[in-house]
Amino acid sequence: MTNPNIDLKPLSEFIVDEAPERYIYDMNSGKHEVAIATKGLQVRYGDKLALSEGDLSFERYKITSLIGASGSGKSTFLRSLNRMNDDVATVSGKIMYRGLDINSADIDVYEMRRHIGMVFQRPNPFAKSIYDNITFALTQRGRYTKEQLDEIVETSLKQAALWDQVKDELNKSALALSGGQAQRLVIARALALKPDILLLDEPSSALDPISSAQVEDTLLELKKDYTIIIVTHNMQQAARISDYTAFFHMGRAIEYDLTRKIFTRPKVALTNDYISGNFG
Amino acid sequence: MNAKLADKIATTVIYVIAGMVALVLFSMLGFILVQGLPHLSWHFLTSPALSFEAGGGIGIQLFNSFYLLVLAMVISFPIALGAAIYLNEYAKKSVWTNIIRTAIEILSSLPSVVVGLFGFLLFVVQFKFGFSILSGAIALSIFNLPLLTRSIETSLAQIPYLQREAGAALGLSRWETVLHVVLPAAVPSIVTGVVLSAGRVFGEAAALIFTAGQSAPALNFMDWNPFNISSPLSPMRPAETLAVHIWKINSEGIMPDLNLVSAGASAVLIIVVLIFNFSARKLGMKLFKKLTSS
Amino acid sequence: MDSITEKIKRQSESTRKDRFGRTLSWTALTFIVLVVALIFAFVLSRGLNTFIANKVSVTDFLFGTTWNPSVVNPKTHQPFVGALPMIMGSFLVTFLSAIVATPFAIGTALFMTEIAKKRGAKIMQPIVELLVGIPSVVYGFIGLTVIVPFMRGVVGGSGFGILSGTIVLFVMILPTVTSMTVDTLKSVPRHYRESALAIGATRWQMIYKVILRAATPGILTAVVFGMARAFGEALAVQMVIGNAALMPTGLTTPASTLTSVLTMGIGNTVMGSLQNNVLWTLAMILLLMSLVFNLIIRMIGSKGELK
Amino acid sequence: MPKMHRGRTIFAGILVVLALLIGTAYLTRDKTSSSVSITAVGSTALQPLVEAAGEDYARDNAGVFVNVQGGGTGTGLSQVAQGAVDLGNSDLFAAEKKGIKAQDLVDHQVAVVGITPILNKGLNIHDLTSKQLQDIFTGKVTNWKELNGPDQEIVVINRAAGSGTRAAFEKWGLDGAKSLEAQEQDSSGMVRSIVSSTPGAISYVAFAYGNSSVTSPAINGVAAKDENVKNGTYPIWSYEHIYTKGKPNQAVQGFLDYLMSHQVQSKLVPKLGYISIHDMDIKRSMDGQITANS
Repeated sequence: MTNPNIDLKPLSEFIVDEAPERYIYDMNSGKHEVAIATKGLQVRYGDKLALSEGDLSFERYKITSLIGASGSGKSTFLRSLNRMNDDVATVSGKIMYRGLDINSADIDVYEMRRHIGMVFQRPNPFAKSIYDNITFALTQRGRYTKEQLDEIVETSLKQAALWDQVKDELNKSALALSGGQAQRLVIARALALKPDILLLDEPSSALDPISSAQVEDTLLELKKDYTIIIVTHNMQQAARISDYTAFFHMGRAIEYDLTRKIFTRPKVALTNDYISGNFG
Repeated sequence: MNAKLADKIATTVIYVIAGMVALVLFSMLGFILVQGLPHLSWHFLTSPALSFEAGGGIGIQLFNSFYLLVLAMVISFPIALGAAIYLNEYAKKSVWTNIIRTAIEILSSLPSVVVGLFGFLLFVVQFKFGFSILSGAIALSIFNLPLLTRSIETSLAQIPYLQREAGAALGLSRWETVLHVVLPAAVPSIVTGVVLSAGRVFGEAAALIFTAGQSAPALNFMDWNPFNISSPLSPMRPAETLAVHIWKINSEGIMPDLNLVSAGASAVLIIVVLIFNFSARKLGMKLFKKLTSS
Repeated sequence: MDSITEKIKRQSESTRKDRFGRTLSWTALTFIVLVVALIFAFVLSRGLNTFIANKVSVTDFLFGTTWNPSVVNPKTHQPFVGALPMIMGSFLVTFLSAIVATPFAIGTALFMTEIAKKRGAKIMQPIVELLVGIPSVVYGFIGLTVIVPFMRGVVGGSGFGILSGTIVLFVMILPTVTSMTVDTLKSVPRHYRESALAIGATRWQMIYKVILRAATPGILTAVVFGMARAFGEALAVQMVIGNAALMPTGLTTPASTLTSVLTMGIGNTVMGSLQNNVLWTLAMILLLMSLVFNLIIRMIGSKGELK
Repeated sequence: MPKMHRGRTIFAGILVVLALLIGTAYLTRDKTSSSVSITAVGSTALQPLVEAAGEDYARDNAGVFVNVQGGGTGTGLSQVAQGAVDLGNSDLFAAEKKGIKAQDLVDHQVAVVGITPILNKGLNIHDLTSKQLQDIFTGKVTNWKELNGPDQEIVVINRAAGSGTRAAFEKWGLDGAKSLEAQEQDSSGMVRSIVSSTPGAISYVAFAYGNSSVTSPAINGVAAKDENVKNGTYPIWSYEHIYTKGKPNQAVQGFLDYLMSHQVQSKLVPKLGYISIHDMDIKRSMDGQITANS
């Protein structure tokens, strides 16, 4: 299952291109608490290199946006963070989380993903009731009383700002929800596991502006308790909600900085071009 | 105006073709039912067959057909399900998976008489199961496996990849996702596939002639202990099915009312397949509703 | 020590379950593969015996025109085992029935998907699916009671022959080919239709120039699939074709197919004798042909993907 | 209680109940019948007789179960020779069948079956000589007018190559000549209906299948009747054999004795259209030597 958005180019094309200058914000310089960081991360689909350079660190309880044109490697990068690419790609390099390299064979991928959750571009609720959508993953690996489950459902739906709309029809099929509601249910479903980090892959690109705004509000609300990394095509969105922004270009992270710096005074010319709409 | 004319002619032609096909198909069904229905009675459906006198029924054959069907499904469904899951969820695209798929499809287009003979030499003779329900059920399972595997795999493939991603993102293994998310969502179409393949199994004759045998000894319907040879449940007794019965009386029958029995049995066969088809649709839709909500 | 890092390093229940499930489903698949391999080995070992143990030459078998395994040819001191009459018979009924069935299947499928969607789904779809499930014994029964007397009345002779076989097979494969064609037509993207109609094409132009063209690989696959089914069909054809192992001279004279000779003869010959071995060789040819049909379907499929 | 575990408990419960049921079934199984099973396989022509006799025998002898299957003479002989079944039903002497080691097998002749040529009624021919029969089936004559019949092409319909009826007909009716390659049919019933509906058709069936829809011509002036077979004047007939491998065991011998008993030979055998072995005035060896029956 390759991501259709990724334009696959052979490695040679990247190398022929003269490596442009880069600027990567140094997390270690200040008093930042790093939630997750990558080192020498490279992703190949078959013999095609989709991500060649992406050493980034992400601060805890902050929102970081990943921006860039289609095929720039931002989605590939995001999906590699909780190893969703394992089945389709070869991922090399280190992903440091809580002092562990989670990109190694002795890590239990499934347990890791419970702490690094993910939400996708298209809402993908299970063909189950709203209630079961949220409790399903929990009951798979633990014993909960009915009361505990009820409470978790309520809290996570509230966190995702969906509780008021669905509290009377928790047993209804989740497939009947509108796109915006479904996406927030998916977020609630991820939150029910109480993850550390939440990865979002263009969570609002398939939604209308109102639903999109609701999702954004939800994310800002969640920042208190979660580290959020979000891929977005929408630069206003990135500017509105994120603390940090990383710009990807042709499989490389070109510039990574505080959001306000990126959007006001980018240090790399390419970033400027992209933000001002000159390409992409 | 030429294009318009062509459009009209083509539309008419398509209508005529569809009408003809519908006519052929309807008249075939009608023919079988008209021939056979008058002969159907409670007596015909429940009494044992008589080999050289008039007035025999198809009771035992009917029971045998259903019993064999159930056993064959019990054997083949879990295997087909497992194989379909592996092919659709775990197998990576490779030369080997291609070869396996081709092999399965070849098995499905193999004449069933070959499967029957294979079953005869291996189970009846080699394993000493004799002409028995057990041998027949295994042969039917072999006949059924490729069809069922294919149909289940198609059902699984119809469930969007997004659902599997969703499961994975929640820290569920592929197995858990398949078991609790993909399978329930695929159940309606799996059920439809199973019931349709049940229809095919029900009508299969060639694979059974040499395995379950062509005789239907009298059964004691008061004795449901599977360890007694005259019990209907005994897996070691020979069991002629309805389809085999039709084949047999058409080729070597000497009862005077042979044509009537054959027409009646054919009608019963068709009606059962009809019921399978309709219930497959109904059940599929009902299950879909039930599993997706509540 | 951090409890989360502990947990991540430990093997979780999900991993255990997944390993269990993977092994379980792998076992099931392996089982099927073993069965397939066993049947292949079984048919091949018996089928090749004709050439190895009985020393029949392959060309005599494939191109000989006299089939009479119990009689020894006084010239060659080999039995008459020319399988060409049956090979010809099988190919003739298969191709003829496919040629007849294809336009009907396409017409019906177009009716169901493009012309009268509602009626198609309500009436035709159930009938077509039902007919896929009708046992071949019943098809043979109808052929014997309706088609054979009809052919006898119209063209004379005994009524048994390739033509009767073709008609029975035509009815048998029609539902299969139709339902697969319907699937293909349905998978032609909507915007193809819309853009064709938007530029002012009539419905027929849209069907002919856009839909059928886009669906050609799929329709071909359906037809080849139907042919594979026709080739392997035994009981129904055997009941109407007349079963004379002679080179077909006309469409209304009795002929035979690989399957009909195989099913008729297998009980009357002794396991391990030449007469029995040649029948297994026929089964082997059936197996190889179904391999060929599958390869053709795959080739069409991969060509279609490239487009 | 979480859902998962409830499901698991129910599943385990069902398993336990099932195990208990099977256990009780095993303990309460019918132990009085030591359950001897006799399996007979082979000739489809002989199958109805053995089957009917087997059912009667099983009724009178509790615990004996006679399992009768068709499969054809070839299957019967090869299976009994391998020791896979107890009885091999055959239309032929084992030595006549290629590939069978006849010396291991013990022949039990249980009945005689007469074979008559059958003609389409429209031909209005009621008499044929052996010579004419031979000419027709070897293709020397192709039109009925050469035999003083109407101007009508001869349509020969054969039984399947290797079938017992065909072998007997060629041996005793055609004097050992092989019939020409022509249309073949597997079954007596079908042969008869084809002959009755096809102008100019000729074939042959066992006496039991001849009826008013076709003509049974006399051969050399001798009518195809039971008496003429018994007294040796009508030549086309064959023994129905049941073969055992070596000397049969007690149970099998019991059943064979029953088959030869007055009860079966005088009632069941004629009813099914065979001629009783006791009624034969003559004996015929495999190579045709006729002696008086003592």
